[in-house]
Amino acid sequence: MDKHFARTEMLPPLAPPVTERGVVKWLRENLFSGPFNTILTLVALVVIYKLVSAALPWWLNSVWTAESLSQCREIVAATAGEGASGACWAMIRERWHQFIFGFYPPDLWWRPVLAFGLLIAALGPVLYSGQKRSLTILLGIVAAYLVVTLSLTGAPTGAFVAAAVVVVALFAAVQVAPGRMLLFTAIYPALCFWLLWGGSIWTPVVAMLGFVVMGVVYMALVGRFGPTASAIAGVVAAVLWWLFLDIPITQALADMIGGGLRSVESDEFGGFLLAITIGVTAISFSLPIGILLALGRQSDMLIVKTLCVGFIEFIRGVPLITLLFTASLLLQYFLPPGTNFDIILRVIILVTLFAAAYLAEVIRGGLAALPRGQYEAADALGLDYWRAQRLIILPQALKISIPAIVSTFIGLFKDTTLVAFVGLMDPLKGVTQIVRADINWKGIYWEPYIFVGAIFFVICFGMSRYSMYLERKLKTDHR
Amino acid sequence: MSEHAIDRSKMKVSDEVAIQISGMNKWYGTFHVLRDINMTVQRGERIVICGPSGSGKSTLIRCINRLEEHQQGQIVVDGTELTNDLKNIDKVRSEVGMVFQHFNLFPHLTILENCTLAPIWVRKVPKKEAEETAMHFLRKVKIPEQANKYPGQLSGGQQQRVAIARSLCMKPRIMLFDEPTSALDPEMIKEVLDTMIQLAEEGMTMLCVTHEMGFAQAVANRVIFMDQGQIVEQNEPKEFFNNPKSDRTKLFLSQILGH
Amino acid sequence: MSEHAIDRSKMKVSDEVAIQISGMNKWYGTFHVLRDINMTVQRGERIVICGPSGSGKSTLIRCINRLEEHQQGQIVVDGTELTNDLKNIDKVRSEVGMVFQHFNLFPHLTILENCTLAPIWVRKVPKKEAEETAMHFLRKVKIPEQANKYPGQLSGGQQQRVAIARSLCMKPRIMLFDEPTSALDPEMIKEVLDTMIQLAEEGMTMLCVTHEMGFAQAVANRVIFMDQGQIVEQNEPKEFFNNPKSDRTKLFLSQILGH
Amino acid sequence: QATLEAVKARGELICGSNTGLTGFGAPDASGNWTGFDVDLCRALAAAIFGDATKVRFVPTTGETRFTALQSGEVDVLIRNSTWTYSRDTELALDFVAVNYYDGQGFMVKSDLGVSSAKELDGATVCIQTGTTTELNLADFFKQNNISYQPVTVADDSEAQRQYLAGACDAYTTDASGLAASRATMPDAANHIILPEIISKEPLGPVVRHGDNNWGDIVRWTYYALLIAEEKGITKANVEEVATSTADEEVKRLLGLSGDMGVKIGLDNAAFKNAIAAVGNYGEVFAANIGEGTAINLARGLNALWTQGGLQYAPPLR
Amino acid sequence: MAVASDVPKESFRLSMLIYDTRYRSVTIQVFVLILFALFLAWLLNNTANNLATRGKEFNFGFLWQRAGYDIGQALIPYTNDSTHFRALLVGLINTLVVAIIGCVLATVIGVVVGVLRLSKNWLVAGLMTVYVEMFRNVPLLLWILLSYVILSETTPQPRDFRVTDEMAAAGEAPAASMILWDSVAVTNRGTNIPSPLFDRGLGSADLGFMSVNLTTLAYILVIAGSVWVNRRILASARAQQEATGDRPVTWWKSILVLFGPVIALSVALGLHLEIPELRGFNFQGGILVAHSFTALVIALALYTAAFIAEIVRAGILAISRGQSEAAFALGLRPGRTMNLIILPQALRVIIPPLISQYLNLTKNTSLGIAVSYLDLRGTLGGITLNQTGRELECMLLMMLIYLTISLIISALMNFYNSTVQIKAR
Ligand SMILES: Nc1ncnc2c1ncn2[C@@H]1O[C@H](COP(=O)(O)OP(=O)(O)OP(=O)(O)O)[C@@H](O)[C@H]1O
Ligand SMILES: Nc1ncnc2c1ncn2[C@@H]1O[C@H](COP(=O)(O)OP(=O)(O)OP(=O)(O)O)[C@@H](O)[C@H]1O
Ligand SMILES: [Mg+2]
Ligand SMILES: [Mg+2]
Repeated sequence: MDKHFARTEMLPPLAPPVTERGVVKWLRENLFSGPFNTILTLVALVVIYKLVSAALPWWLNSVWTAESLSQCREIVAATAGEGASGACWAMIRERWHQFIFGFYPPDLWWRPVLAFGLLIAALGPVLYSGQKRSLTILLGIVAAYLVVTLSLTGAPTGAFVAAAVVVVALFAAVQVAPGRMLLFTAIYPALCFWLLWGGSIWTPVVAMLGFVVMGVVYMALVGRFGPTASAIAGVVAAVLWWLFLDIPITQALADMIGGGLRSVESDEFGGFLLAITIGVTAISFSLPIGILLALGRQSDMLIVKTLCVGFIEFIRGVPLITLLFTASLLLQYFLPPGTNFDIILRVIILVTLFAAAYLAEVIRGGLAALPRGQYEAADALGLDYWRAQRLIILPQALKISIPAIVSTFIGLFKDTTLVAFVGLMDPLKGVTQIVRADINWKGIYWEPYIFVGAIFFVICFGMSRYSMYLERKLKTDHR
Repeated sequence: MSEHAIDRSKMKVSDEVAIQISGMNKWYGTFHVLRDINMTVQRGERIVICGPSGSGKSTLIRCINRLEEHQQGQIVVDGTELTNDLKNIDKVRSEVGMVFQHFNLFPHLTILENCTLAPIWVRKVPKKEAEETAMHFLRKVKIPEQANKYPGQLSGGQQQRVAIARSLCMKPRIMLFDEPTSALDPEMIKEVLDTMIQLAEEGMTMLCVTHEMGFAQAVANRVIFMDQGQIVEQNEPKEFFNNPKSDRTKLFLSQILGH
Repeated sequence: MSEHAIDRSKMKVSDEVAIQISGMNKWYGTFHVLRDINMTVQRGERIVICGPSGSGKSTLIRCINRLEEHQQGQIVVDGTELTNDLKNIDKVRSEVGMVFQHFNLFPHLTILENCTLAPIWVRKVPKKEAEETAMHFLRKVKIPEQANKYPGQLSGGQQQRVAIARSLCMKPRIMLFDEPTSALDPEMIKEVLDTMIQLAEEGMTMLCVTHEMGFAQAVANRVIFMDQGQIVEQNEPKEFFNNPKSDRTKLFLSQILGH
Repeated sequence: QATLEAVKARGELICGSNTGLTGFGAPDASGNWTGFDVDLCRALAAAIFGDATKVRFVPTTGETRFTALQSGEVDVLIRNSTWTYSRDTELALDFVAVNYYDGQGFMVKSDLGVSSAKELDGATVCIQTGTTTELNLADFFKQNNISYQPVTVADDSEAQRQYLAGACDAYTTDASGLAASRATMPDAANHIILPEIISKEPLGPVVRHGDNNWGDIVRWTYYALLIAEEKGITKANVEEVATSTADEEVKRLLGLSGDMGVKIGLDNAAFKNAIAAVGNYGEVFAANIGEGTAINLARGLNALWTQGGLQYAPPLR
Repeated sequence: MAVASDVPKESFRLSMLIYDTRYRSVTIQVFVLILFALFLAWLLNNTANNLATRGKEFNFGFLWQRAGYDIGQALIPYTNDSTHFRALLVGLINTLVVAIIGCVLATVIGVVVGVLRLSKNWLVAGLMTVYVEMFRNVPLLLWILLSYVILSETTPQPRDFRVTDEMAAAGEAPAASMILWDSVAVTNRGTNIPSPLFDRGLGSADLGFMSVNLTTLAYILVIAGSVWVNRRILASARAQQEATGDRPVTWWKSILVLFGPVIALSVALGLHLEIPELRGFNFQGGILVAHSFTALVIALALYTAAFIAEIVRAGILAISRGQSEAAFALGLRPGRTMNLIILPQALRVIIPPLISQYLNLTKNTSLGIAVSYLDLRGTLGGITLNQTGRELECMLLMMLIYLTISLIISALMNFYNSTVQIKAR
């Protein structure tokens, strides 16, 4: 080609040569590019073959209906020949509800199911603040979920009506003022508590009134004494309310105007219901504590900072299991003589503290990611520390931290299995153990593990994927 | 600069003292960043501060609304001395508006929310009223139609104008500007300067760190030149540019006007 | 462009062939990115490649030192054909220097270490000697005083000059540039172009993807215009700019010189 | 506060139970707890409230059981806990009775060719941790000057799995547990329980130290079941006996004469209710762990004293 | 020009405690401190009251009583006559052993998996993804239980190794055989590995408070010496490279120096292996590694490795493609590029999260409870607590020990981290 060259006719694109096309190329590039890769491929194939050939017959010989393990074994022997092994899923058929609900009364299953559905609705405003479309879709999903699960668990008509009312109200709220949905999120904990444990409606209402008292006291004093002092006064007032007024008022109200759900004791909780209850409660209560700890850790007040760092490092430095043992063995040493409350509650308290320490670190990351300019602009506008935190800093920091909070939650949720060691009925070890204590199922090993493991996988994998999606969305989101 | 001739009718300087700084010194650790600053700003004055990078201009301006603490001397803003007393600080900050180089808008709030936040929470203005005020100022900076967008959706020049509007919503008596145009593309600088000129025309007391000498000549009634933490020279713009006294000023002007 | 007049005395083109590409085709998957490329580069030639975005300029240049693999045709560099033979690839790579758009300096090594790394580990030059060479080239690109800093501490223009020095330390016979100035601020572009002109003056064989038409006119002895993976036109710069033959070239030039 | 009052105020009894031990206490598919220990809890609830369902079971582990009792989390612990000196004294607990006389034994596969525990030199032995078992085991091997390799396991079903898989040569636990395990094995005949019983394991209900009245209630409810067996009173015939009996002790037991129940703060019909709820000791034994059940334990030491066993109730008067 | 009048120096007022920036933080801190002290006092008071009502006292004397139980895996001399304190030490060592081996294994697996996940090989990358997702999304407890069951269900019983006379006569092979040249036996009770024995061991020196095994000491010294010499060799090689450009071949020297002296010492001391042998019920001789240990290590390592793999992958991905391209363009080979360019940069990204994984693993060793591995929790927090009924003392002590371990690990790793970071910038 000479130095002066001008093309008159453009060349059309050509298809690549055979080696660059189709299956051959795919194989060559993805499996056999070079000797090392070929070896890897072969090794991988051998591994897959070994795994499949070891496990496949067992899966293929699965038995779905039997009364006991020995019957399972007989059926396997009859169909697949003597000495063959097979899975005995009949156990799951008979006992699945204990893995899911523990000993929760079957006629009340609709309550946790409803609480769980509303949880998703309550999470909506946190995940999609103010996004009408997403919130509407979410409510649609919740409604569909509730219709299906409520009818599956045989909920009474009242439950359907209540659920419908709540969902429709939320739907209306979303259309009119999406921000208002946060109100539902705020009252959800009380609602959830009431649905799960039942009892008088006044228990959660009066407990929530404590927060109202806190707010009222704060509002009344803030003008005169400034935010810090009035916040403290508010907290003190609320604590006094809970300590001294809560029970008598509840009692009085319950006597005057009854109404409530059948109460369910904590020890009837078990399986995934227990795991989710502990996980969700702990993570939601740990969020405010975690925020305070993170702010404390960022503070330039030495003592406050030291206390926060000390607390965080202590909790993060010891295994969760020792904290659980603390809940079951030591807490009663630390509390006034005679106090004695539910083991689940004690476990939740310790797990909450545990989660709070981890969340504090997560939120600290979010705080650190904010540019200094945001603090300065808030200062320059005359916002005080707490207002600046509440209006400017935390909304942004929390949004950045959502993916990390979700992974903390996943870790926590997996860790709820450890409550088995203090005698609670977690799905993995607790329920499995009582199932195996049944003479019919004594000696069954793999099936409950696989069943529980699969459910854990679905939940955790789903959540981690979702948080990755969220992370990507937040990154590109121009807001 | 601005297309229309600048209207100086309202740009009157009163006798009242807006800012009084005397014998002020500040250190960062052992580094003496501001040295014996003495300065009086009358109400209605428009002062431009210039000087080489690192000379302490930003620090000085940030001391005035106590984003930085000074260690010696006195700063009195609108009759309130800046001491450790939080009440005084709050008072001064609500009198003084500030515009930053990097806008520092709140990205999670809409433009309107950005503007109403401080009036509502600090001045306790009813939301409706705050929104009306905000729209008024947004109209003034010529972007009322963006009120419901988020800062991320605006160009730099628009963002800076929102930042100015946000400050104005607090109805400050003094405005501080810290290089408001230096993070902007050339086309956008003009929009922002126009807004500032408009402010000046309405008689706002302004302290402005900037290297836009055109702006200084057009609206300032005093130019302060700083170097190494000291006020080296101050004068009327005409005198300052045409007849600088100090060698350092001459050097600086030759560099900055050179290209 | 450069302040001093360009010295063309050493910029002679020899008869020796430095790079010979014939009938070369490349696909990304099914996308035919380079189509029937034929090109001969003589030793001492300075070739500028231009063309719209996505036309395959980067791909072409990266094929020459085998950062990308071609699927058809021949590329012979300095008498060595590029095949799958690792030895040939090593040989070619040690003859050919490359400068990237984003500098790609090694952030964990000092400037000096960046420059001596390859000579020491590839050319097996004693460390001392390598450092001397490195300092020589750093002086040439006018930043010997930065030798012990880390890349992160330098401005973009300085980093790109280090990247050029780093390539030169391998004493390459051919230099490839892939838009070396497009990630730089305007003031810095000049520093880098000056360095490149200096290289050209010393007779280095250069292939340069760039949109700096001033540079092309000043030093190139051939401009190649690519579009849709093909060489559409090539000519001497003067002819190319004043008298483009193909319609596409005309369109492209009108766009690029328009502003 | 007295435990009885607390229990009455609460309206139900909280009974510390096992986290699942075949035959002694475990919930079934519908969540109802059944078992030998569980029935005693129910009898107690029946004695206090006249309603055997007013009882809640709190599963406790080896580590948490005594703390749960001490802290008042449970009212009484009925979960095969061995009565030992240090537990009785140092832990401030009271063992009020022995509802099952047990002893630690060994189970081996018959083809191991071992007929005495003393031949187990060098053997691997599976034990559960957190019990008295490991102390007894250590003492036994030391006394006989032979060595062993302990394999500690977390719970009974795990131990059984290990043993069946051959991961240990011998499995040691309370003889009742061994029998229960053996009964559920597919090849029960191939396993033998060695003759040595190396410890005394009196298992019984535990209450907090200091509340003697509560201890009396638990103790005498249990004895009531024993006396019922002695006197031939069963769940089925208790009403009938009540109308027809002439035996003074039976009358006292069933609340027909005297005020036995009232004396300990209960109803006079308390013991009758207990018997009516679960039956007498023999019935409870037979229904849960006795011969004829899958666990198939002989009465052995737990036979009434009249039949050569150790179960002996003091006179109810 | 109007001059502001001098503001008079104000005297101290009470409101300044809240409104003056100088005093405000002090006020708050004092307040917080008082609250904290009150809280602490409340806790201590409750504890004292509770202890009193239960007739217990806070006293660590029980640690010096006879423990009375046996521990299957004791790396320091221990019998059931030893004290509870010694049992604690045995447990602590067991914890540390699991943690250390687990960390090493997890790192190795994690790095390999992380790199393989980036492989162009679709099959391998896919397998690794499945592995990582499986392990990350299922509770660790399940993996521990599963690996324990797998280990004991898929391995042969000791008696399967037995060759009876009849079998010998018939020429039949036993059902199972030892591996690695008949030196290691994997049974369903554990893995029997050979133990080193010395004909001419150096014995041990008694230093009064503790005794030192001289043989071990000799090995430590020799190995330390070899490592030191090897470093000298590498340094001189580097010096030579700097001087002449040519790097001398050192690998054979290194091997010689690293292994020669150790082998020589072994020969001198008459090292031989005691191969486990089937005698009686079990393999005798050698060292028995119990399955509870192996299962715990495997599960911990695999679980943590899944997290480490993600960290490694992210670390490598964080290094832009441009870096390796630039290195290639300079003529560096892929191996060198990895060593000189990619790894030093990736390490900076990888190490901080790696530290927290090591911490997690160490804390997770406490899940050995699921397979009754007698670690610190199993001894001090398990059997000792159970036998003595001293939950307050045992739990506090246990938390204190775990906390100390955690703090030491994070301090060490942070130190290492800071050295890496300083080198880079
Ligand atoms: N937070 C700080 N800590 C320590 N030194 C600081 C701090 N902020 C600024 N400095 C130093 O104080 C000096 C003055 O800084 P200042 O930002 O006021 O300069 P400037 O005149 O605004 O410069 P520029 O034109 O670059 O904005 C500089 O030398 C700077 O390095
Ligand atoms: N690794 C790749 N895989 C698939 N397609 C690619 C890859 N790299 C480049 N391409 C495509 O090949 C075409 C040519 O890319 P190339 O980078 O060579 O263009 P260019 O002329 O250098 O453009 P620019 O001026 O934007 O740098 C483009 O359409 C691009 O999208
Ligand atoms: Mg500045
Ligand atoms: Mg390109």
